[in-house]
Amino acid sequence: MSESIIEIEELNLTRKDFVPGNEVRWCPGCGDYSVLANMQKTLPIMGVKKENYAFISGIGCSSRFPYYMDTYGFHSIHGRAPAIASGVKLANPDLAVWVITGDGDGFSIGGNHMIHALRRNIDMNIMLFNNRIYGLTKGQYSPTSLLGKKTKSSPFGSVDRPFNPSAIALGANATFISRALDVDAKGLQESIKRAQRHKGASFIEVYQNCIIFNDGEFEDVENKASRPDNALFVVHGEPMIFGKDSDKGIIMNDHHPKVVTLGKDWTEKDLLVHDETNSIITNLLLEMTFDPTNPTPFGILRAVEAPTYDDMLVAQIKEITEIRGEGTLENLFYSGDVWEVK
Amino acid sequence: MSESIIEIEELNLTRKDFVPGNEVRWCPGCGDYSVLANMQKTLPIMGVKKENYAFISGIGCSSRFPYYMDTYGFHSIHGRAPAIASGVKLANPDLAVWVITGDGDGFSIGGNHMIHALRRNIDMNIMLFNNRIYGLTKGQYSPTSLLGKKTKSSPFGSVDRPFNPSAIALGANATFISRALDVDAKGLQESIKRAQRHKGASFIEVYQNCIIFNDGEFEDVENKASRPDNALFVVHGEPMIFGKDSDKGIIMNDHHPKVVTLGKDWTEKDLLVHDETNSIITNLLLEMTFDPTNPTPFGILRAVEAPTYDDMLVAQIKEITEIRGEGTLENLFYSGDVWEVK
Amino acid sequence: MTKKVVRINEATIRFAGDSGDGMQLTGTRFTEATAIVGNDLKTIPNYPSEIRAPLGTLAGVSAFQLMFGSTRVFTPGDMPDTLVAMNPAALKVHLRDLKKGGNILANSNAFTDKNLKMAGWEADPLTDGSLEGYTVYSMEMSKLVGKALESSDLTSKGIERTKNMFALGVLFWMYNRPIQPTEDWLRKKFAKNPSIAEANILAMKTGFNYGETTEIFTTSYSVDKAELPKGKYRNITGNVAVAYGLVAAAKKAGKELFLGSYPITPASEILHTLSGLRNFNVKTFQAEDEIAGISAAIGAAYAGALACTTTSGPGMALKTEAIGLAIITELPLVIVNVQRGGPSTGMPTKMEQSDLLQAVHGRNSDATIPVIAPLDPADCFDCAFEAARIALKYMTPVILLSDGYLGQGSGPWQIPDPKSLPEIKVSHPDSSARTEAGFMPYSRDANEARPWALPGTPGLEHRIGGLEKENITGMVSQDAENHQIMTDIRARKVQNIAKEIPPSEIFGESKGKVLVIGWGSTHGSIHVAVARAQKNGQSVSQLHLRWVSPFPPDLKAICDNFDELLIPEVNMGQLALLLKAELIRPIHQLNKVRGEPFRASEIEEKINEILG
Amino acid sequence: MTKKVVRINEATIRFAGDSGDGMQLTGTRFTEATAIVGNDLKTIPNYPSEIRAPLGTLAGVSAFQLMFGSTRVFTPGDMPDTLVAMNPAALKVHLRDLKKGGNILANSNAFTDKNLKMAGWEADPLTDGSLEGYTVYSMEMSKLVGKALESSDLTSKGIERTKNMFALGVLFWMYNRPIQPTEDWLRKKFAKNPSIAEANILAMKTGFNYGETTEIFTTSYSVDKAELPKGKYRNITGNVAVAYGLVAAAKKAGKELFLGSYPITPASEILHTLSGLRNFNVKTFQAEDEIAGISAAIGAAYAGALACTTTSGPGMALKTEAIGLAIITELPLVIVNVQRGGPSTGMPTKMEQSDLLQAVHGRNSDATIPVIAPLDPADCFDCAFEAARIALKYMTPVILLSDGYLGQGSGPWQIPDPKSLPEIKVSHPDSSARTEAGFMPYSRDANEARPWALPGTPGLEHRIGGLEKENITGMVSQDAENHQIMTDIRARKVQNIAKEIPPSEIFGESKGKVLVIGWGSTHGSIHVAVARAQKNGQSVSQLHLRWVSPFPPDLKAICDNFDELLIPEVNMGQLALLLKAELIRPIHQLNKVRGEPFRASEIEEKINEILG
Ligand SMILES: Cc1ncc(C[n+]2csc(CCOP(=O)(O)OP(=O)(O)O)c2C)c(N)n1
Ligand SMILES: Cc1ncc(C[n+]2csc(CCOP(=O)(O)OP(=O)(O)O)c2C)c(N)n1
Ligand code: SF4
Ligand code: SF4
Ligand SMILES: [Mg+2]
Ligand SMILES: [Mg+2]
Repeated sequence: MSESIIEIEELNLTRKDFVPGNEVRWCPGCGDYSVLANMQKTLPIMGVKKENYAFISGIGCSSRFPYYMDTYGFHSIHGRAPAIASGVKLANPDLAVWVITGDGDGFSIGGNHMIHALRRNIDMNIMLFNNRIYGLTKGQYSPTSLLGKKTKSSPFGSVDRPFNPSAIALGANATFISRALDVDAKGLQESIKRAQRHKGASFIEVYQNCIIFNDGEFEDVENKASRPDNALFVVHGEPMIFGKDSDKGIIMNDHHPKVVTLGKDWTEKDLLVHDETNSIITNLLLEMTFDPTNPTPFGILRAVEAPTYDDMLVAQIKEITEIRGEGTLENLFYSGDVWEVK
Repeated sequence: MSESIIEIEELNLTRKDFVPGNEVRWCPGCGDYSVLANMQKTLPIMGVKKENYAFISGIGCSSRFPYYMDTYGFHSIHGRAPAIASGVKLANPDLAVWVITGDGDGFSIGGNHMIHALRRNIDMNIMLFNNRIYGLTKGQYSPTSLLGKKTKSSPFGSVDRPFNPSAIALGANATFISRALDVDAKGLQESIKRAQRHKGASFIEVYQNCIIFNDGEFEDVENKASRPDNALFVVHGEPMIFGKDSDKGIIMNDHHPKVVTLGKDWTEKDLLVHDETNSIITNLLLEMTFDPTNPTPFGILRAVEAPTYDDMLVAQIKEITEIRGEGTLENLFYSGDVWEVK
Repeated sequence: MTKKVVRINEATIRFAGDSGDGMQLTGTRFTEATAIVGNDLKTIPNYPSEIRAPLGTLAGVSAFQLMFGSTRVFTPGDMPDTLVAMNPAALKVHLRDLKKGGNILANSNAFTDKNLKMAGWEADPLTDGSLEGYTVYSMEMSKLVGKALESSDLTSKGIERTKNMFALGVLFWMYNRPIQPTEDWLRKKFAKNPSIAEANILAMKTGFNYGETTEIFTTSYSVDKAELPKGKYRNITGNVAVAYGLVAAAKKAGKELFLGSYPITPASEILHTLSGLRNFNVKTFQAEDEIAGISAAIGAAYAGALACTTTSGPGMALKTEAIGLAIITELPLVIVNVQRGGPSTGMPTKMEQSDLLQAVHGRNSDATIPVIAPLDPADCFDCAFEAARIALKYMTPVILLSDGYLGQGSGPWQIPDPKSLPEIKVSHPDSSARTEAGFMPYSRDANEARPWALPGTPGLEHRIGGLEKENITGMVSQDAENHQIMTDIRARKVQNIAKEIPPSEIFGESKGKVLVIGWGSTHGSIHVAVARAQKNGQSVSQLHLRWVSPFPPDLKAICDNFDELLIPEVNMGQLALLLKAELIRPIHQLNKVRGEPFRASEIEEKINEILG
Repeated sequence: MTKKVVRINEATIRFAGDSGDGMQLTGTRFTEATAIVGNDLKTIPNYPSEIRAPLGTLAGVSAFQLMFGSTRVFTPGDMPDTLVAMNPAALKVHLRDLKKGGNILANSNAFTDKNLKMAGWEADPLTDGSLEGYTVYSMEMSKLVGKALESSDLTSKGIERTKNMFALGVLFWMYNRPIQPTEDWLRKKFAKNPSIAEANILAMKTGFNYGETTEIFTTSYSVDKAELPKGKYRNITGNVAVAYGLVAAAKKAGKELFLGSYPITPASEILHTLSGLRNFNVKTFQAEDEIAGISAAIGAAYAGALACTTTSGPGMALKTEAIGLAIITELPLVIVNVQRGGPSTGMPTKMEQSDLLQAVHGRNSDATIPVIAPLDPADCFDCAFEAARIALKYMTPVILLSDGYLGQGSGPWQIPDPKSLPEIKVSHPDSSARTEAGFMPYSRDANEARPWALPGTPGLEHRIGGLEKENITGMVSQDAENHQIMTDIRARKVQNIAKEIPPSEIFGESKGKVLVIGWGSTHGSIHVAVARAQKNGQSVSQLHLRWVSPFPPDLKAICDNFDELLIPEVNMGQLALLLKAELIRPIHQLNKVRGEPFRASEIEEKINEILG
């Protein structure tokens, strides 16, 4: 999984290769811009030919993404991108397939395709723009909006408990889960790189600010000043440390995560060490998401290896073809009891 | 949560009251029979009037269940029962609403409604008959079928990794998750009782044998002889012990569950104690599901209290009505700028 | 200088500017003021695609049009008399629609080189003579509000934002509308932020005074009160009217209203409106998708609520399977489709009437359903009420086919006296309905409706579902005979509703050369076109269908009295297909799908063509 | 005793028994033997609802019918000549269909008091005289196989199970069919379990010999070879034929075949069949639901596969929205709907032709799509091949409307020479298609098809999607003019396909009194009815539509030559609706929805009624 062992074919691609001529039409200040820019910056160095990228999206502000990438793109219908992408990847396993979706597209109408795509572990990368709102339809609460949220469709506050998308991904047995922040270029690029390299279905949750309908939703972590105290950036094999002065850490306390201050009572050695292959650790991190006493975790939350659906399908075809020989129409047509009329 | 504190109104209901006149049409030997019988046995003692039970199902062998309960019943369309049940409960919060579904109905086509119903925590009880097969359509693999499963639609073995339904439920932030076995009357009744009493969405996963299309799928736990060594029945506040001679237990080892033998090296005190309110514990139990080195957990895996959607909705209506007064058509019609033509 | 006041019968005004320029609000305020003056009117917003396009681009132009008059107004007008253009892009997009000789009110400050270029103007049209033939009022709106608000607390950006109020002020002057209602409204709206309120009021007054005092305006217009039926009125959009109609029906039926819905343009406002009515015994459930929306509604109907679900075309497509369930379980349900342009995502903010065949026949199997279509925004109230009444009386789902033009357009609504609205009788069997043979959930009343037995009723426990059921007993039945019987009953139930349809009103003679038949929102344009034709002495009448399934019983008899039939539709001929099959006679069609309603003149032309 | 052998032209046999009695297998074996003899034939299974009902109940009865003959056979027969009834329930359910004077072969051992009661017989019909008028062969099948297999290794339950083979043996004797093929088949099937194979063979032979030797049978029947066109044949069900047709089209187009599907009765066998063809470059994807099935197929089409999706009515309903996406993105896709009875879950194992309007018009917006319907099981092959060819040539989704009767019924299929199947030319633009202005994904060829540029092609990167696109450039466009242009192109593309339809064949005179028009699986019954009418000297002809959208170009001209038109449909009049609108003339309808195909006699009666 380390970067160095992946050889990058020299393709001489640059960011410009991924920027099409047309205008980007998100609201000025929308968090989507930064994600787009980081995608365009990162893809050229992934060793994948430009024509082999295919971006599949549903419907939503975020789902306009493919129009702004000069790659193959399919802006499909609401919620179905993971299913369409599954067909794309299975029909042509050489493609690097990306799914772009939003909290509404991916977890409201599209929740089922999402969990099935993750379960099957088809080799594709699913990026969820979680702005906790329906942007495109002008501001209704979404399944990730917090309880009590006042929106056009919940003028007195919503009574829907929210999803934690990454937790659903874990429940669906996803092999790769990461979380990034629209304004954090480094984290975004790391997630994009790791996801693109991961064999299997990768899930990236991006916290994204909708400046028009849900501005400030992630203020505590978006804000550079308060971020260090409110965000925990995890790194595989390293202790969970955060804070402006890197003086806070996470321990496991009675099977719950707990924040401690390093120094007198606690040292680094007492802290939990992040293990991206351990589901209990991932679960513990995800439990911190809505918990105000804990920081919000970011980074590669989970990464395990597992056979992919596409590989297994291709292998099965190969195996059966070896055993039975390549089927011909003669074979097929004559496979039943045949008689002749002379 | 303990049984004794719930007062049961004397309704004089018996099992017979829940058995309708028509014939049950499952295959002889189907695991569904036992679940039905235990439901009919348990409901009479729940303190709920017979006419207040409503059973909503989708499509599948298991979804025929409502026809065999002499209660209100709705055998709806494939996968939509949780959504229909949501409407039933919200329209009449006095009803005790049950959703009956299968691994195909509830987790293939219906996966999205399932996770949203659990997320919202609408007070209803969802019972999933997991036979790891599509029974009604005569034996295709389902999203819970194990990898490599040979069926009508996967003659060379399926390449789909399975869901662990209870894990999805956890990912969706369900407030009640239990797992029971068709042949284990006691466990079934316990799950039914606890679910019925739980305020919020309860999820019961029943391992159910389909004698026709997937016979023996759960043989290791269905078989009375091998069950003790392969099944772990968890009880809140008690250590995790299992085995024919109750000599095995579960410890947490490097953030993974591990089986140990009691005696020399290990005593009861070393064992993990089940805590149905702790998601890390639930996650740990669920991780054991497909792991051949660990027993399969059964029992109440999770039970936490949280406000229900239906209660919050009713409360909001009450609150707004108190503040604004009960709306009249006059209020409504005249709420804009009005002018008169004389 | 004294200025002329010219009395006119009607006027059509279009406000156009960047999405951020507040044109919808400006238009709405003008509409309210016009309503209060007592004119009849119709409005229609026109905003671009779903995404906020960059400032100043053609794609970012948002517009609002209204027509008002001293006689009945049936459409928001074809070509505007006056166009407010807040920037070059707005002018570029909308100029082609302006009447020859019409007025252009432009904010010249926005006509910068950059903006001109972005809008595709080679030179500044305000100055290069290319607007010859129009009356151009070029005003430095930005600068003028800047000056007027020099001393306000607002940021310069905030000040710039009030320029729409300036434009509104000018228009108020120009058409002699009162500014007081808007003053009141601003003060109320910005109660927490009085400096914003006052700034906007000042900008508006500045505009008004600008009209009054500067020399560039020589004429203002007055439009007399319309002869509307006596009563109280308010302006209403079709979407709000649908919401109110449903609430009213629920009240009149003594039922709770339950809405299961998923947001989608242009139907979301129904959900928004109903979400705000918690104190009206309204439960709204924002579902995870359209299927869950209708499914929850079906569940609520089963449990005893007046249930409804609202959506637009693609969402309607998703509900297809569940509509079949509502049909076979014979549960009351109102399904609202506010149509938009398609196929697929298509043209989400543009109107189209192209879901008619989907509504009437778009399901697996012979699955008949009543379909009603409102003819203008106010009629949305009546149709929603009627749809609910029929659903409850006949125990059937009913489709209400609105469209984006009706749903987002507005017009005056004569507020009905709640007491005069018909009571809706609903009855639920009680335990006594259980006979020795048990309860019969598929027994039939005089209308062939089955009993609505509610969960919670002791003794009536029964099962329903999507498998075919035996008539009367409701047991699962796969019997051949029974399936035919049930299919026939389901068809007959819908057919029976025809007897609820009052005798059709014909606009014009009941015998003649051409009968123009319409449904839904084409009503207004057809009406205007037919009225003009009649004025010209042509033998043309209009028949409008509110129920498109079943057809009114007198349909054939009426049509038989005309030599030629013409159906204008904003689709490729869907009602025409149904009527050709129904009447077995040729029908002239006028079809277009351009995301916009017909102009009366288009229909007139077609009439002339038919009459030779 | 020497027994009579009577030569007959055709016979109809129905096997009926409990779901566990193996009637489908017995029927299939009889069919294979009959095919090998060289008779023409058609078969149809008839099993109960989706659930395995308890042993011995009416609901648990499963049946299989075939008709075979020495001349062309067009249907599985109306009323059977011979009924095999393995238990009282089977007799109860099927007796009413048996021809007067027909044969009943019953397993008297199953006519126990308990079974009789469960089936609703007051007394034993085999002995109480209630079967007077039929020829009853009451045999102790269970006992006889028990005796014959005394010495086998099988359990008594296993032995009891072979009684269907006994019945088969009797039938083989009775209709002079060879037993060898079934012997071979059993040995192959139970290769791993020879004792089961031998037991079944022995049971069959015991039955055969029982017919030959016992006195209760006096007559056996022979049916000569049919005059079928020369060639190799095999028996095939419509579902398998669809699968083969798609595989063949993929091969001929040099494409991989991709199926995205979700199981549903009665379409699942297509998925099953294709899942077994991994070595044919077939990728099957069992999706989480029907929406995912078609979505994955759309994705695969986008990536370059020959993509298809298969389902039945309720699943088709769910695909509605995605079909719109395939239409607007103009991707090739074959959508197979094996229709069943509805609405909703309805009658899942019963046939109906009632999804026609859903196929042709059941979507939001004007979203036209070609629709083809096979006329018998073998024709499913040709239609699937043709659907794929058209989809690829015109870059459009195509709907293939089969039904449960075709899909699960079978008939002989003349195996085509793979080489004689037409090549399907498919071309993908390469990098050179990029001009200076960029790549134009919505440019048009002579058929107005757009180029199929595949992801992975350098330089042709482009975006498609569900929003309306500008013609030629493929940019998102919400322009009024363009939307009309695109709507027209989409409609024209479908209309253009009419030129692919060969001149319609009329069965009978091309001018006359009555033209009976059909589509889909009614072909056989109509054919038989029309043939009988012609024999009676009546002026009746048959026109069968394979393409129901677009209609064949010569449709109107043909119809003009007949005084009366009659459309029999297993729905409430869906083709009739479309044709009334198309032809603007009255049409006689014959409609029934009883979950079963027409009998030729029903159509004959209607013809007589029309001819007065
Ligand atoms: C079938 C269907 N239903 C509803 C819609 C309307 N719709 C479009 S986008 C959207 C929600 C988008 O939310 P999200 O995915 O969070 O995207 P965002 O705009 O916030 O990036 C909805 C409800 C639609 N286009 N299609
Ligand atoms: C829309 C739709 N798609 C497909 C089907 C066919 N179908 C009925 S039940 C079923 C699967 C049932 O599996 P499960 O829920 O596991 O139930 P089981 O029979 O195993 O109890 C399927 C695919 C259907 N009835 N409706
Ligand atoms: S509405 Fe929100 S999410 Fe959409 S483009 Fe604007 S800021 Fe971004
Ligand atoms: S098929 Fe399986 S699940 Fe269905 S009734 Fe039979 S045994 Fe039970
Ligand atoms: Mg969002
Ligand atoms: Mg199952």
